[in-house]
Amino acid sequence: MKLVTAIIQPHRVDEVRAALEAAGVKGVTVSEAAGYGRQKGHTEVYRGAEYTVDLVPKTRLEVLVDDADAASVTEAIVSAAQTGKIGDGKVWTVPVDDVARVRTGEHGADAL
Amino acid sequence: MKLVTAIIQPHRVDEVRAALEAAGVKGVTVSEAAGYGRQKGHTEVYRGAEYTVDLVPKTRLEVLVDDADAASVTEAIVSAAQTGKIGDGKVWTVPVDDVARVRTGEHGADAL
Amino acid sequence: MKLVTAIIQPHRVDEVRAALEAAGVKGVTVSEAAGYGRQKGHTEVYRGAEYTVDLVPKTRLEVLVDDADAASVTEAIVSAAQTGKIGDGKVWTVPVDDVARVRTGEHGADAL
Amino acid sequence: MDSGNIAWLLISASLVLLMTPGLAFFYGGMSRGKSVLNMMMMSFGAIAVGTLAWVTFGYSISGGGDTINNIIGDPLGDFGMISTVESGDAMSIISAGFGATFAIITVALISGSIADRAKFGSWLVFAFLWVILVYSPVAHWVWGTGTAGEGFDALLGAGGPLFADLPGPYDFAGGTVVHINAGVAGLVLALLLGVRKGFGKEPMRPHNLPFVMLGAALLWFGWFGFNAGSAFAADNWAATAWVNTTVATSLAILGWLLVEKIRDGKATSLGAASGVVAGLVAITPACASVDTWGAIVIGLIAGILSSLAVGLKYKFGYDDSLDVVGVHLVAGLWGTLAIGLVASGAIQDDPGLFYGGGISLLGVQAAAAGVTIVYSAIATLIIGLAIKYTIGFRVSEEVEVSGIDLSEHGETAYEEAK
Amino acid sequence: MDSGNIAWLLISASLVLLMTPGLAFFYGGMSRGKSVLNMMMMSFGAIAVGTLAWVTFGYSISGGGDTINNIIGDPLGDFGMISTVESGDAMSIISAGFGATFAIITVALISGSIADRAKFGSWLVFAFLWVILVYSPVAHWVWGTGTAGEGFDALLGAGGPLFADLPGPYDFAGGTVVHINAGVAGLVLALLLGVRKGFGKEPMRPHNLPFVMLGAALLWFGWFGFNAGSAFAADNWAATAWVNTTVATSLAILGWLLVEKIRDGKATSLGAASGVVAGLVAITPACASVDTWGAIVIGLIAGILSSLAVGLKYKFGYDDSLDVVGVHLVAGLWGTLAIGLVASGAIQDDPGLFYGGGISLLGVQAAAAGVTIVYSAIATLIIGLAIKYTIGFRVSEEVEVSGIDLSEHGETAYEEAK
Amino acid sequence: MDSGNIAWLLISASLVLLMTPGLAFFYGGMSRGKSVLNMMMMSFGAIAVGTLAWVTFGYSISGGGDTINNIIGDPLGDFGMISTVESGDAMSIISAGFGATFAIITVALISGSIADRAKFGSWLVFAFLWVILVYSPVAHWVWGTGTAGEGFDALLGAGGPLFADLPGPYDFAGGTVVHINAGVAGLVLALLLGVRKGFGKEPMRPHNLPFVMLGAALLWFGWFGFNAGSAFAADNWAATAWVNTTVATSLAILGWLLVEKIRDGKATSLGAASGVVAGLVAITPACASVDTWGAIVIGLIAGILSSLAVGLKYKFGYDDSLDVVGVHLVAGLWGTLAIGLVASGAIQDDPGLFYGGGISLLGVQAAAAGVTIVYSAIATLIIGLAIKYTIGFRVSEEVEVSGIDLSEHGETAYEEAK
Ligand SMILES: Nc1ncnc2c1ncn2[C@@H]1O[C@H](COP(=O)(O)OP(=O)(O)O)[C@@H](O)[C@H]1O
Ligand SMILES: Nc1ncnc2c1ncn2[C@@H]1O[C@H](COP(=O)(O)OP(=O)(O)O)[C@@H](O)[C@H]1O
Ligand SMILES: Nc1ncnc2c1ncn2[C@@H]1O[C@H](COP(=O)(O)OP(=O)(O)O)[C@@H](O)[C@H]1O
Repeated sequence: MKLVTAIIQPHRVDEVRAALEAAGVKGVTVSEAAGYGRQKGHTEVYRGAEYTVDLVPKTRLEVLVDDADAASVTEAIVSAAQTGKIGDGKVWTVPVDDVARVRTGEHGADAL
Repeated sequence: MKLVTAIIQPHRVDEVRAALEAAGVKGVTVSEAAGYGRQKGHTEVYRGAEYTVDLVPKTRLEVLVDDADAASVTEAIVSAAQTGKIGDGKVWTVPVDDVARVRTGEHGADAL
Repeated sequence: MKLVTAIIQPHRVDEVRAALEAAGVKGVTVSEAAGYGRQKGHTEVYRGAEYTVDLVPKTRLEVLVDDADAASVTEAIVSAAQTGKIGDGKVWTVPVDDVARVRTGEHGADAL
Repeated sequence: MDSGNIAWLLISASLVLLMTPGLAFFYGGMSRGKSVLNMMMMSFGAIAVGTLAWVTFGYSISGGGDTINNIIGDPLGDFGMISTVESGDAMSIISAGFGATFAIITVALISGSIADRAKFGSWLVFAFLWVILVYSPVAHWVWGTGTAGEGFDALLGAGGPLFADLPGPYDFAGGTVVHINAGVAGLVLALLLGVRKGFGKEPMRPHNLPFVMLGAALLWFGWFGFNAGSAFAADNWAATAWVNTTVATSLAILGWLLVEKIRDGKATSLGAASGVVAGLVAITPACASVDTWGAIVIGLIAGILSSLAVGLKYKFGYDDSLDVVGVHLVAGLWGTLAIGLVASGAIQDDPGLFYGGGISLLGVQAAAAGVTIVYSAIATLIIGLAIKYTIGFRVSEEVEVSGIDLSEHGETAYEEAK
Repeated sequence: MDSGNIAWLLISASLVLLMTPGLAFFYGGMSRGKSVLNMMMMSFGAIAVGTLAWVTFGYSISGGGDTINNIIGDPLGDFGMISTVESGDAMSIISAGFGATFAIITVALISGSIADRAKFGSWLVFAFLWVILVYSPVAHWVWGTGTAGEGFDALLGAGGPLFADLPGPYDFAGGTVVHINAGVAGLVLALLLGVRKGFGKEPMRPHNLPFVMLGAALLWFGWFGFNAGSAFAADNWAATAWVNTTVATSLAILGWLLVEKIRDGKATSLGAASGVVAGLVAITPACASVDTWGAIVIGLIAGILSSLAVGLKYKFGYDDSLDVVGVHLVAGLWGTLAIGLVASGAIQDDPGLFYGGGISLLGVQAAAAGVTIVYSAIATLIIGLAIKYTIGFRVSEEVEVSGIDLSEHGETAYEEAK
Repeated sequence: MDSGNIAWLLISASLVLLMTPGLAFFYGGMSRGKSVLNMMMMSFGAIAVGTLAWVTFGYSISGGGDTINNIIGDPLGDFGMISTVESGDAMSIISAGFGATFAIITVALISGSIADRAKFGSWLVFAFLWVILVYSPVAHWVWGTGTAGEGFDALLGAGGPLFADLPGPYDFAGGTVVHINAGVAGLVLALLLGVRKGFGKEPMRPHNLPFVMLGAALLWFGWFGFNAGSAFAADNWAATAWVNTTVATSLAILGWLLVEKIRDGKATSLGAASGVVAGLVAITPACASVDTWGAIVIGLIAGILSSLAVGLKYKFGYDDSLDVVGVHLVAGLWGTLAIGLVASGAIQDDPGLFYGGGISLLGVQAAAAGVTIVYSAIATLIIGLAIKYTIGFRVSEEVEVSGIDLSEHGETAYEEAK
């Protein structure tokens, strides 16, 4: 199995989720993140003192998939999350030894 | 070494932590997450306008363990987090090349 | 490629980020976490009722790097984050099968 | 000079000034976290430019001194309010201040209909002009000359058929001048600026409901000065207004929650806070015209009507973001008309339809509301169009998405974790 | 009619009405983030149904007009407060309104003992009944008839041995009627509903301490109307009450913080806010009976006593969630009894034990407190049981865990990040 | 006894007491999330110990009764305020209470300059001593004896060259006593405690801007009691003060936003809230000396001056964390001097330079400011040094980094997610 992790723009979450559902993915874990990268942050001014915010808010998605689906899930995310602007994010895949479903204790592909 | 990641119900964190301690695990990293899956979200109504919240709050635990302990730690988490209801979450294991302890610069099993 | 994940003290983020930039790393993903470990938490008292907070706030950094850079990036993080006090955190490396850049759809090292 | 009356006016004016920051929280809490500051700034900005507009021309226009054809007060009649301040007459001086607070809250109310998308500078210009060109004349017609009837007759041609020799219209604390006026202006601006990106699709839920409750509480507290202060004395009119304000507002909470419970299954805190405001609005014109039963009826029905009316915007597709129409226009109209139905005749002279009066009071109330609606709509539209086609009124879509707080004010509201 | 007195009553009534939203923040901030709205809604709901209960029957029962065997006012004596409102007497009218605000805050106080677990509808029913059946009769005994002594004597049989020919009891602004009464009712409800899941094990810490501070501040501000307004005139009694209120409250802060510093090593903001309320409660009955030294003693000891008393619930196992007992019952009792000790005799006639009076005043104060405790406990229990065994009073355990805001009101308080 | 005046003083005193919790939010919102409670506790602590200091010695020192060489009131002249309270004179009693609220807010203002780094216990000691040794004497010189001139002359030797036979100085509500005094003390403490770790490097942005707005709103509302209450009557002076307060504050908002818009490109909500306070400060001494035009000028320039002055600390390297100097000292000085320029002469006798008076009024105003600055600086320094070298004034660097809320109070402000 594989774990596909995506760092995307927060306002693309709904589109990506729809794409994943269309691709037959049944579950996703989502969390908040922030990123540095090519994308610029912004400046805030409080009583004349500048305050540079260079972390840009991002959303992290994690999807456990069968080995065979990793590539297609990655493509689904990339195309749904793409706006073409700098800061669209990354998607990466790592190998997973084992998955268990807490509710049932099932392991492997059954646990997805 | 292995990294065991668990997505569990937030109100089971204390039980899981106790189980990990019992299993001899010395450290855990915890973060907030939210999940889509079989579990349903809920609806909120604001001045008559419906607002569907389909992300369910979850807690993510990450535990670095020796290869030999991965399976037993997974079982410890599964049994401590289990309520038997849909939405109990997942536990997965990925291989780790190396671990370092920041304080000392130690590597490998010593760093745990 | 590798994914280097670091759990560090929140107040060392700026130093680590500077060290990563110096090491030529172009992007980082940051998120909030909390940890149990050797480091002690603290106690708060509300109307005489004690409330033990044993989760200590930490910051998680994730950096995707070429295989060759994993070790040097790890060292850069360790030395920048180190204060020598208990609770400085961990840095670990996991293998990555593939990386994609959302904006362009590029894969592999080009996507970093 | 009666020091007790002065004391009551001093504190009433202070209370009404507090209403606008109260509104900032009521509206701000309902906004999204990325636009709360802009929402609050529209209220604080309304205080700043509203005061300036009032002191310069507004007070003179609204006043009853020298008039232009009896239609409006001479705009330069007391420029700077200098002659009032130098008169040394405490009641005149504090009444001028009291008037400023009414002008301010009225224009601030409008901002709820254009949440998240108005340029801050354009809003300031709008608020300044609106106080002078819309609020002040209407205040003159209703309050500036003895009775509202005279004012409207002057507007429509003296001795005209509408109000002469008829009772009323009555508007004790501002059902027409404040709420119908602001409600109509809100509708016009919502239409002029257009819907927000995602309106009707994305949820845009309130980001901080305790702030909404805080705002409702401060509004209620301040509203005692608004309604009971409009007696311009610490007397039985003020006391009656106080009691009716409390009774109607309590019942409006129950009315709103009842609708929610029946329709959605749950009584919400947003509903309770909204009921507070709907009740306060509806009792405003009527607070010295009705007895306790009248207040109960007005409040209960205001809560029910407004809770149903806030859904209309989705049906008709105008983005009155925080329901200025559903709450202020609807409840303001209801309260104004209700006088024609349930005025007891005990305090003011003319009883309503159900209290043994004829239908004519209801007709007069409706006519007063109608005149206000027409004037407010036309004048607001002209000001709004002028701004739209000169300096522009609306921010870009990109700003809306990334958050107006950041782009218009260079700030984000919270950083609690650090 | 003295316009200065009317002005003071008008603003005092407004201030006391503001106390209940203040309480909503005081309690709401202490709740967990998943139940803050329900907590606040119990206060806002208390305003809505409390007003209705007061206007219909409560005012008549508490009043001193036609009575039933001198024991309570005729519940239909002034149904709808119509004859009061139509009297045209400003002081009577605003006093009726002032009375409503006392009924409201008293019942709202009780909600703190049943945080996170009461059905909202059941709470509304409870609040409505409690105002009529518990608050209003007790208010009648203490304030409805000339002096509290007469009222209690009527209750216990005229000319009875307890109060006839003795001084007092004194309760200027509501130590018995409001705080002991609410404190006892809170204890009864806490026992009736049972402990929350996790009580004594999970921490349940306050989710927003600045809100607690805000609530304490609004309570204090409003309490000036409560205490000094109870003079029903802008006179030296009111001025003395104002000063004593400020002094006692300041000292109670110091008292509470002192205990914390010694016992826990740290003086907390929750302690300061709690000290504010403990001090205000304790000085309430005594604010026109003592001089500055008396206020200092009452405040300091109130802070110390209440800071110790809030721990009792863990010892005895009742889940008085936000310490209605530890703060209102304990400090209310202390203040009521303290009159018997440190009343100066300068403003009211009877000095306390340490000011040259005998022990009898203390005895009378204790007796008044005792009667209130017994009546409140029994009557509250009956109402509570009736609700429990008909419509039910408590939500399910699942609702408690997932959060009462969501299940009872369909809302969550915050979404600041969006 | 005029009940209207008493009513106005009762409510004014209540309003001014509310200012200090308002300040807690104004300052607390500007703090970081890890030190908001400590910031708020400095205000609440100021209320507690400020009241005690006032009741014991402060009131007597500031009063005009028995004096020590005419320089200060006899510290034991009315120890415990007992003889005032027992006088039964409503105006005297509530004036003593009104005075307490001024002492409290003045010392609380200082806390803004030492955010995030003062030991709480040391702060309490400082506040207690400062009220007695700094606030109360200065209050005596300016207000304790008929006119400020007499007071200063007594201080500098009776019949001295500075104030005898000259007009003024005028300080209606506390430009010198409150704002210059607190501003100077803030500067001294900021220098004494030193800069925070990360000052000028780390951003330390406000953690909750709506709280800052809330604080500004409560301050403004309370300030009506402060300024208009300083008339000690509900009269034309009070009414004029009310109007001028509103006008100047509105203009100061515009002034501050204008500077921001020009300099930074964006008008911020923090700027609007800061403008509110700058305007209120500047009009404080002058609120009964100027007409509307004067109020406009004073307000506008106050907003501009203070918005520029808050940057000075980065230039000169003192960590006046929340800008007590930039706002209170600068705007307080400006308002005090402005009387010499734009006093109209209509209400008070002496017109300013631009209203046909000579330069002498300006000179006298400057001299009064000067005396206050010198005395406040020296006396504050002595108290500060005494604390620093006995019990210590500053927390450790580790505490600063981990957050002073946790280490000094054992609490964290928020846990909204649970
Ligand atoms: N080497 C990296 N390792 C981990 N995360 C990265 C890396 N580079 C970029 N990111 C994440 O991807 C986000 C977008 O990257 P950025 O360079 O700004 O734009 P783009 O990917 O479109 O070129 C960053 O905000 C960060 O969260
Ligand atoms: N394929 C997946 N990849 C990543 N996380 C998943 C996946 N499926 C489920 N999850 C996570 O596990 C949680 C529980 O899953 P759900 O399907 O609701 O219940 P259950 O695991 O009990 O069948 C989800 O909320 C989500 O966080
Ligand atoms: N086995 C582990 N797995 C995952 N995270 C860990 C583990 N051990 C420690 N951590 C993380 O590292 C942080 C620091 O660990 P700790 O034991 O307190 O100090 P140190 O690493 O300096 O010995 C913890 O708060 C936790 O977030």
